[in-house]
Amino acid sequence: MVDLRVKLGRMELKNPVMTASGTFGYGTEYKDYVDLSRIGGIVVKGTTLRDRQGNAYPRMAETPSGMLNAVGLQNKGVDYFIDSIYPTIKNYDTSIFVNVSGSTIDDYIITAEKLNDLDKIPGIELNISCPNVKEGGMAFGTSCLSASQVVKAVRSVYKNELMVKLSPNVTDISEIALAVEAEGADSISLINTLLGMAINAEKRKPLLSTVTGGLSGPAVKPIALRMVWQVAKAVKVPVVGMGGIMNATDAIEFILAGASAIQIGTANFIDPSVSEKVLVGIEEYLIRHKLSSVNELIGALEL
Amino acid sequence: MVDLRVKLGRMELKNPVMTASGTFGYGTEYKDYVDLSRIGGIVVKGTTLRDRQGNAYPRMAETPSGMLNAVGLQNKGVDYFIDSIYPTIKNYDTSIFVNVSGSTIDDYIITAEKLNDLDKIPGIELNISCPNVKEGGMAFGTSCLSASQVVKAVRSVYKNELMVKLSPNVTDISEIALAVEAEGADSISLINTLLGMAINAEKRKPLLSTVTGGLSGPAVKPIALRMVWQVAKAVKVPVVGMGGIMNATDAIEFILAGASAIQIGTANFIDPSVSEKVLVGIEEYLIRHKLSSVNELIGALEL
Amino acid sequence: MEKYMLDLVVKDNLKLNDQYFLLILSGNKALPNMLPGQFVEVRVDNTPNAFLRRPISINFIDYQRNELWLLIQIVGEGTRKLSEIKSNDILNLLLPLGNSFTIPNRHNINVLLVGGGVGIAPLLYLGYKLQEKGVNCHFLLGGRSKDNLLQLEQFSEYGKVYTTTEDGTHGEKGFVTNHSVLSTKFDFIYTCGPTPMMKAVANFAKQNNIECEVSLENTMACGFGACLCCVTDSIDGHVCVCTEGPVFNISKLKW
Amino acid sequence: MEKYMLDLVVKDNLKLNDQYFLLILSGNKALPNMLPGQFVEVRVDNTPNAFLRRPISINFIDYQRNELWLLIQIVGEGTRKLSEIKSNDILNLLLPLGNSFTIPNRHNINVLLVGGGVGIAPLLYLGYKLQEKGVNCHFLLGGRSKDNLLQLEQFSEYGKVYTTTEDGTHGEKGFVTNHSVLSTKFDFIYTCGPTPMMKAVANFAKQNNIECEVSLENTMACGFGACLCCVTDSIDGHVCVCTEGPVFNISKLKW
Ligand SMILES: Cc1cc2nc3c(=O)[nH]c(=O)nc-3n(C[C@H](O)[C@H](O)[C@H](O)COP(=O)(O)OP(=O)(O)OC[C@H]3O[C@@H](n4cnc5c(N)ncnc54)[C@H](O)[C@@H]3O)c2cc1C
Ligand SMILES: Cc1cc2nc3c(=O)[nH]c(=O)nc-3n(C[C@H](O)[C@H](O)[C@H](O)COP(=O)(O)OP(=O)(O)OC[C@H]3O[C@@H](n4cnc5c(N)ncnc54)[C@H](O)[C@@H]3O)c2cc1C
Ligand SMILES: Cc1cc2nc3c(=O)[nH]c(=O)nc-3n(C[C@H](O)[C@H](O)[C@H](O)COP(=O)(O)O)c2cc1C
Ligand SMILES: Cc1cc2nc3c(=O)[nH]c(=O)nc-3n(C[C@H](O)[C@H](O)[C@H](O)COP(=O)(O)O)c2cc1C
Ligand code: FES
Ligand code: FES
Repeated sequence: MVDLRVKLGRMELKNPVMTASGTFGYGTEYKDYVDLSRIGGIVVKGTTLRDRQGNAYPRMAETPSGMLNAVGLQNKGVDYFIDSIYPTIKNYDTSIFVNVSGSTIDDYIITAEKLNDLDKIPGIELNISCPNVKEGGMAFGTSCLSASQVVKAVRSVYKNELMVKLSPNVTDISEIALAVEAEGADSISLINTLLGMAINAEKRKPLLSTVTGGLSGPAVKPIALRMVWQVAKAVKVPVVGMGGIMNATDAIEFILAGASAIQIGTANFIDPSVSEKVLVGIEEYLIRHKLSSVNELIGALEL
Repeated sequence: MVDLRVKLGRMELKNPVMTASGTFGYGTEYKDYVDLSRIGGIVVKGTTLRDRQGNAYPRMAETPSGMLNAVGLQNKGVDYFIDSIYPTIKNYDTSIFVNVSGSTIDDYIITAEKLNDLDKIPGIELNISCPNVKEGGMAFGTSCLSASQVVKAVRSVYKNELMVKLSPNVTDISEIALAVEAEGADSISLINTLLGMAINAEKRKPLLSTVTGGLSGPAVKPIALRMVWQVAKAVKVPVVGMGGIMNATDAIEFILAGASAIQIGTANFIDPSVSEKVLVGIEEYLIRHKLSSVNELIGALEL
Repeated sequence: MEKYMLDLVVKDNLKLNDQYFLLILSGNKALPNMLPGQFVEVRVDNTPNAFLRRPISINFIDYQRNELWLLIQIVGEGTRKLSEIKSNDILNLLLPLGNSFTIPNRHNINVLLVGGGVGIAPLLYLGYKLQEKGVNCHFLLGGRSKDNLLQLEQFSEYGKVYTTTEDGTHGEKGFVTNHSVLSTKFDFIYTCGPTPMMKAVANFAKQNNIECEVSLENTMACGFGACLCCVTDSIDGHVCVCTEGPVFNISKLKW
Repeated sequence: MEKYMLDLVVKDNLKLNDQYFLLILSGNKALPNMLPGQFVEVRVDNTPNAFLRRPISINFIDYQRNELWLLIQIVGEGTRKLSEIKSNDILNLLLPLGNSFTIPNRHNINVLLVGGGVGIAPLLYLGYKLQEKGVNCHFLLGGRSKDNLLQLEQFSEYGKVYTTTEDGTHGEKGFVTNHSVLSTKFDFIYTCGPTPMMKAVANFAKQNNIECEVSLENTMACGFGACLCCVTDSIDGHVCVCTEGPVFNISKLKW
């Protein structure tokens, strides 16, 4: 048997396959398609202090090997999550992370604080990289200063695993990674979506109500892989890689580039059972390559 | 008949369809496949002061809806271009631009100066965005200060059309665009390739000798389109858009987003006659939409 | 209802005309229970130009033959690829998705089913289910020209069929909302088709105080509530068309 | 030589075994002149996993039947898709690309053509052209097992055929470089196959002072000199395999 457990800052995942925020609902949406207890970790939907309606329709456009979304963090707020959703999902046999977003630093602090005492939430993923909101979001993740400030503030109140999710829309991602590591991030996840745009040429109109949106899917994989590689070289904390993972081979590429765990996003829409298949594929790879633990693969790229 | 002519800073192109540097050789490579005189403009291969061997093989990796390259500006230097190549191409009935790159500001200055007096070279495209060289290249294009410096220096010696080609690997591309406009760029072209990476999971090795390379092709189109839109809103000089254009519809999207002309890169490899097809498609679109000039489409996106 | 990801076999691909085709799918096992108004998400293989699945309404289910019918209009790459599919090919589907039309629990009432273009797709199975319940169906089907009127024979098995075409090549000339049958008294209206048509029908229903359900076709990335891309603005705020819909009582919409 | 982008018709797709197939292509017009060692760039349609064209050697040209043959090994998505192509399908090709093998202008000399795996592909047409010139061809073909030895009958029409297999299922057991025929005196060696094999053959040629040409298979983005992705390190620095090659005299390489 191969050992699939990986260390993630203060905690351990039973395997490196996670699902990405905003693409896996609260897990519940997938329970007919996949055995949730097989998944290493689930990052639930972006959660904010207060209820958000998100952006106007249309929020989605298909692009070559990818898609744009402009959901804009639609959610019912952290209190609703705690009162009405948490009780229904807390017994899933997997690690559940809450993806936290805010328009101000105070938003982040209060939201994180409220999640502190949920037994079955071992950590939060701090989203300083959402490209689809007018205030906050990505703005925090595109300068070292603001990234440091928000991480520092949240770290001072949040005591469990603090994963910080970076934006790829920056000149130098290692710089931001180092800044958030210095302020106490336990792990770093990347990439969030790349800011993109799509146009209907016949109608001469943007395809998204917000004009621009976030690009995800295989199209972004080469960029994501490069950034994961750069960040993993730069920081000491574990890195969680994502961006365009469609199958086990893609996942292994991210692990080789230095990711301790991976997240699957858009691929879930096309094959809602993909996370289990990726897990099986990683196991098979380890056996075929005569490795006893997935840890032997982390950062094992030969240069 | 529709009017396809577009203004580009100090000059005019007979139509907005150009071919992108590094993907169209010196035009000659394509003459069996396409009527070069139909093309609005050809940007020849990245040219440097001295002969460059480029990077080691392998230099290419296929990716979802795109490719990575790590050519590294292989070329025989500007003198060889002037003495041996220019005479063979100068009578092509199209506007020929030389893409100029350098490791130091002096390299750029000297190279540009040497090109000043070539009658049939109406302009240069200043490449401050090549991700595949160790020194210079993209480094110049990722900060406002260095971008300004190199444009200012070249502007002081180069008297014809100065097109500056921006790197997409930045946090805020409008900022860089404004900086180079302020220093006298006549037009701005974008995007160059996005820094990416590919791995052979079975062999646990990078697919490129340089580990990272430049991503191009349809995968990057949404990002390119967004950046062209942002830059066109920010600057007054004409913008030349590119990134993943495969057909006339793609080209029209860039023009709607604000590009006065477009460049076709990677698509030439798959269909070496694509530039002519794009031109025909634009003409057909104009006729179908009852427009008499392509200028009516530039930036005509309805928000 | 439990959702499945199934590989179904193409029993037949019937070309109805240049624009429309009907896929008859079947499986080794009995098809799961599906309701009128629900839809499936089809994976489109063998093309670089259809990354996401395509949502398609359940046109009909023949439980005896274990057949699922999809009526599809070619509008782009994905539907074009599907139109080329051959007998014995395999199609991967997520199903059944979404809510469903309400089947009234009174019988012998008069209901109107208004379909435009390929929007007629979900109305066939709905008509079958309504007739089964003893409801009197009146199908009002509209299209640009007679080529856009489909499955008229099948519809006529479940009720009376009225048609309109914009060019007058079949039925009354004009739009569905001008058809003379609208002077009849109806107890319930169902509609699916282009948004302007559905809005006009909804308007008619409101003015005449008739309960009315519409089926929306918002673009979707997942089809099962995970991406939040398919929202419509309802009186309860943004709600997902793929889970809270595609069928909405017009009283819930901000139309 | 003028280059073309052509739509050719698939006359036949012959499955040779699980790994190999032979495409027989033809066109409405007479095929242009092509030389042995040249290659084509095939566009692979109907898959999201083959963005670029695939370079494939010219296996044979039958000008009388106006046929172009491509011998292909399935190694990934692109070649798998091509293996599924059917008679009467259309394939888009760029051709003819690259330089070619040197045909010696002395006849009655002994030449050796060493092929490994699918690397035998360009040697068939080369053998035909050499025999036409009155050159004595000796084909030394190697593979892992007899399944990797292809077109032996065709080769035997143009010269003597020798084989090796690593598992001894055909010909001499071992590698081509250990075959007994190498004790013969040859005036020229041509080789195409896996790089380690070609390097061993090149080494043998050097040691025995025999002129030798190898055909390289570097990965390519364009195939016609535009992208500079396919370079090999030669005594003249980086040169493009697609234009200065694929055939190189070993004296030009830094092997
Ligand atoms: C719940 C639901 C049920 C549906 N049922 C059916 C059905 O039974 N039969 C059928 O033929 N179609 C149905 N559709 C529409 C169908 O999903 C689209 O036509 C299809 O996805 C288009 O794919 P394509 O690749 O061919 O076109 P694309 O290339 O994706 O698009 C072509 C053009 O059609 C437009 N378009 C694409 N999807 C939609 C949409 N959902 N609404 C409006 N415009 C769109 C695009 O903007 C574009 O202009 C349904 C849609 C939904 C959401
Ligand atoms: C000039 C030239 C002539 C060729 N002639 C033939 C021929 O006649 N018949 C034939 O079957 N093949 C030939 N090849 C090789 C052929 O081009 C590749 O096998 C093909 O492109 C692989 O495509 P794919 O999508 O099936 O595999 P991919 O999915 O692209 O790759 C599958 C695996 O094969 C490896 N691979 C792909 N291309 C190459 C390559 N060029 N060299 C080494 N490894 C590679 C990849 O790294 C990967 O591990 C030739 C190549 C060149 C450059
Ligand atoms: C529809 C959609 C909604 C998303 N919502 C969120 C979100 O709420 N919070 C977040 O951090 N990332 C969000 N993301 C980004 C994904 O978590 C992930 O970072 C990105 O999609 C790249 O991975 P992928 O290519 O595997 O999808 C969203 C992505 C999509 C496609
Ligand atoms: C093989 C290759 C070589 C390139 N070389 C250069 C170059 O020398 N100078 C330059 O400015 N851009 C170079 N580029 C970038 C292209 O000009 C273009 O900016 C980019 O590929 C995006 O356009 P596309 O998606 O249409 O290819 C190169 C791109 C490719 C694929
Ligand atoms: S389509 Fe994804 S939530 Fe409705
Ligand atoms: S493959 Fe493009 S130059 Fe050789």
